Amino acid sequence: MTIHDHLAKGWTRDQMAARAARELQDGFYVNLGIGIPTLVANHVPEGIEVTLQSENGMLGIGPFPYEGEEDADLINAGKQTISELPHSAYFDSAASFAMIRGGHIDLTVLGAMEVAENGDIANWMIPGKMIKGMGGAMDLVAGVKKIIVVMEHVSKNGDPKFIPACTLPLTGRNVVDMIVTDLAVFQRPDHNAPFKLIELAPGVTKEDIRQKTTAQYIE
Amino acid sequence: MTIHDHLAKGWTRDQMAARAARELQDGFYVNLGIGIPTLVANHVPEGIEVTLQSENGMLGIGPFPYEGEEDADLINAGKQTISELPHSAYFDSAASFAMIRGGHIDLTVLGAMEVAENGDIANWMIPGKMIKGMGGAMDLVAGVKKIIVVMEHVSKNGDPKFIPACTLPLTGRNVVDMIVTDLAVFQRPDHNAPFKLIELAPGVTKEDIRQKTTAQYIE
Amino acid sequence: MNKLYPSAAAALDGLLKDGMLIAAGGFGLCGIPERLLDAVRDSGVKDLTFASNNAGIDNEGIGKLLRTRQVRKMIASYVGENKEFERQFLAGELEVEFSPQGTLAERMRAGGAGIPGFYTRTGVGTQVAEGKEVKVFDGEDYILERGIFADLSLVKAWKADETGNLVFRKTARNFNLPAATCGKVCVVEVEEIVPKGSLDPDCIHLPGVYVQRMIVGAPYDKKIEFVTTRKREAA
Amino acid sequence: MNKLYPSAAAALDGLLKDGMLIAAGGFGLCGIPERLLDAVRDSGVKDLTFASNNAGIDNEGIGKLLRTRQVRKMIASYVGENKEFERQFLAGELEVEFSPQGTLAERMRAGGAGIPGFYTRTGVGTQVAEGKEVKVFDGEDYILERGIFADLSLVKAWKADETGNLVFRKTARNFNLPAATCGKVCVVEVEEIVPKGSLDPDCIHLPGVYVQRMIVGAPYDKKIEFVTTRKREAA
Repeated sequence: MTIHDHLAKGWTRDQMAARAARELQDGFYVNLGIGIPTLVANHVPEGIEVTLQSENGMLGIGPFPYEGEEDADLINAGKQTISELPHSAYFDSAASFAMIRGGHIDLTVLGAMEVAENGDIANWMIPGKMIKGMGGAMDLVAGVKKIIVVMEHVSKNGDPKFIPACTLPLTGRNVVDMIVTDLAVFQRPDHNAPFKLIELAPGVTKEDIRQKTTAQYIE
Repeated sequence: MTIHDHLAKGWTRDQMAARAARELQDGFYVNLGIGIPTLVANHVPEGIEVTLQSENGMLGIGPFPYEGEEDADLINAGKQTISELPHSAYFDSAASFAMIRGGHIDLTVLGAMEVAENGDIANWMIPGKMIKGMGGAMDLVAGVKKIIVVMEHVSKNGDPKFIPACTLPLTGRNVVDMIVTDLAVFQRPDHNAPFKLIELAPGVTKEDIRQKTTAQYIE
Repeated sequence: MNKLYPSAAAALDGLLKDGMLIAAGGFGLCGIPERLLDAVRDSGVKDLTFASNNAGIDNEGIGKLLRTRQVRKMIASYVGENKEFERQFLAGELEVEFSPQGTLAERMRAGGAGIPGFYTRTGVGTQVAEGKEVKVFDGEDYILERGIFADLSLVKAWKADETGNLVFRKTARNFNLPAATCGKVCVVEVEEIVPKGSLDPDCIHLPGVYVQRMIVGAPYDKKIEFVTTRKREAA
Repeated sequence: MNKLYPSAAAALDGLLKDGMLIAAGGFGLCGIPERLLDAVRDSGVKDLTFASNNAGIDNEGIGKLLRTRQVRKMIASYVGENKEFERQFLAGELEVEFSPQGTLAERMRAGGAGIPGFYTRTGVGTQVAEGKEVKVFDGEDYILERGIFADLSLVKAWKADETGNLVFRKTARNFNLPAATCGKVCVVEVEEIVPKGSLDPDCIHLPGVYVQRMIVGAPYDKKIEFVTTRKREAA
């Protein structure tokens, strides 16, 4: 949690993750991206069981291992050590992405640098900066049934991130279903519909959102 | 063995299989078709180890099981009960044909109704008759590294089966590497070369072959 | 999330409709989802298309649904050993799309993997290529084959844990695995449900994410098409 | 047919040539064929293209071959955490083809399965689609991706029997399996060779047909990029 989280109105990183976690349903298979999305695992609502997938080849991710029990052969897609559950299953990368591309994963939560009002997402490169690669992000946004983006509402410079059209190279075209920011939640029922503002963080007004958003959305 | 085998000059079915078996090399992975090709397994030359693949999902086919030890879950592609070897491995049908299509099987031996001088093969349907389907034959001829056809030199009517161009619907185009008949062996070094008569069965003359073959070949 | 149903009929409840495309596992009679196929027959649903390597034999597997005229079309690689099939096919009552065995398996896998089309050398220059796009890669011809996206997958496995992780047995794995992946809903019959944690995570053939509903079909009286044996040598 | 070699150098003897395309397994530092990569470096072969999900880190895995300038091109999905890579890339000394992770894995599998091209939705409308054929299936755009046909596969497995049947361990399976299938020759390093018959035939991850040469690379001192742990609750 940053100082910013405490001073500003709106949701903390953990609260954003908790809000995204409210979209989980019992029996869901879920892939969580790196950063805030990872925190979603800590907020699974009671009575709901979800199975976490890691695109490097595992279903049923357990918690971080106890100290001394780290296993170099057991890591998540963020290359962190993890643990196994009784119902875990391992598979190879081609099988893992067959699962993702084939639409068998119910939900993914991931970060973004920009989301456009038509559902485009940019989160893998900034021209002029060192390009590290898209990893599995393009596969996830193209294949998973429901895509939730969790991001700060504006950039560090204060620029809106939910915008009319992405300025950065795309990760996926018309793929985002829901956006959870520190200030609000936007959602759309399908990929032909516009996004709708469905929720405001405590202390945030519709006017705040209007001022910090250049994308068109339904209020 | 039929009566025909005993009376005619040339090779018996078993001898044809034995001749095909001489093409086996140590370490080869081999797929054998139904009929005479199956007999090839009985003639693996001494000092040579081959591993048999069954396209329904097994590497390392063992012999038929002892009476009373048949297992309905353990069959070959001909749907016959078989047994397991210490190094057997099972896999699914998509994985099995990935192996075949990907060129990982060294050799297949299969029967044919017709082979053309350009290497075309027809062995799956006769127009006007009930079509049962090609099973895995098209995949095998398209994917395996070396294709040996074992067939009678002429049909039951006495018509040549190694002919200028197939009259029956094809199983594969330009795929056959070697033909073993009851009378002779033809081979070609690559798929751009013509077939060459390389061996005659005992008592068979080049003239016999000329009379019973309409395909062009190098003598 | 309970995936286990008390009966095949219960497991199929709400999933069947006339004209649907069903992908079924099995090779010959080996590993066919027999309890589920029986329940499909009993449901009376009709005009079915089956993507399945074979069509059963006369009174086994899909053969039973042929007898009751519930099948309109087969996508298969081999349909021999089936008199009723032959009769309906020759009478023009049954449509058949022949797909080479490996192409059929890959089409199911492709459907399950979100791949609508792939190129293969199998069938180039044959009837199988008719009407299909041909593309040249590195000087060689390949044909475009389409992924199969089924409405329902019917599958037979050996063991499952409560979360639907599946293990198959010997050559009964065959088309069951790719078929399981390509349906919108996958219903599985197993011989045994084992407790969570009793399957080796390194040895799950198909992870539970693919499985929506399960039944225990045991006891099974598994059929063999061709019993072939050898004699014991005298001791 | 002996597949076991006494050393990595021996196992690679006669297989390396300048400018070749090598498919390598591993994800980050998990399951990388480190002994074999070291031997490739020691051989001095150069102008290599690697198809590998990552490029190692600064002095691990493929990172070692970057340091010695033996790599001309990477086909990868993610190349972060690697300063030397960054330097060479920004200096234009190293060519990079970015392939989305799932596309890369599928391209290796496709190469191994004799599939020269397949269609995927991944990357549609992005830079990844540039220069690639777009085809519409059922009203949706897909791009054509090409199979990877490598000259050599370098793979790390857990156990092998003498015939080359392989078993991987936990998430170290990753790209090792598809990479193993797409090379003309596949060389594998394992932690242990076990006698024929000690692996469960229902639980072979990759059958021996794919493996031409093997070495035992043990003992391994496996590296972890990010150690993350939790505290034990007091009893």
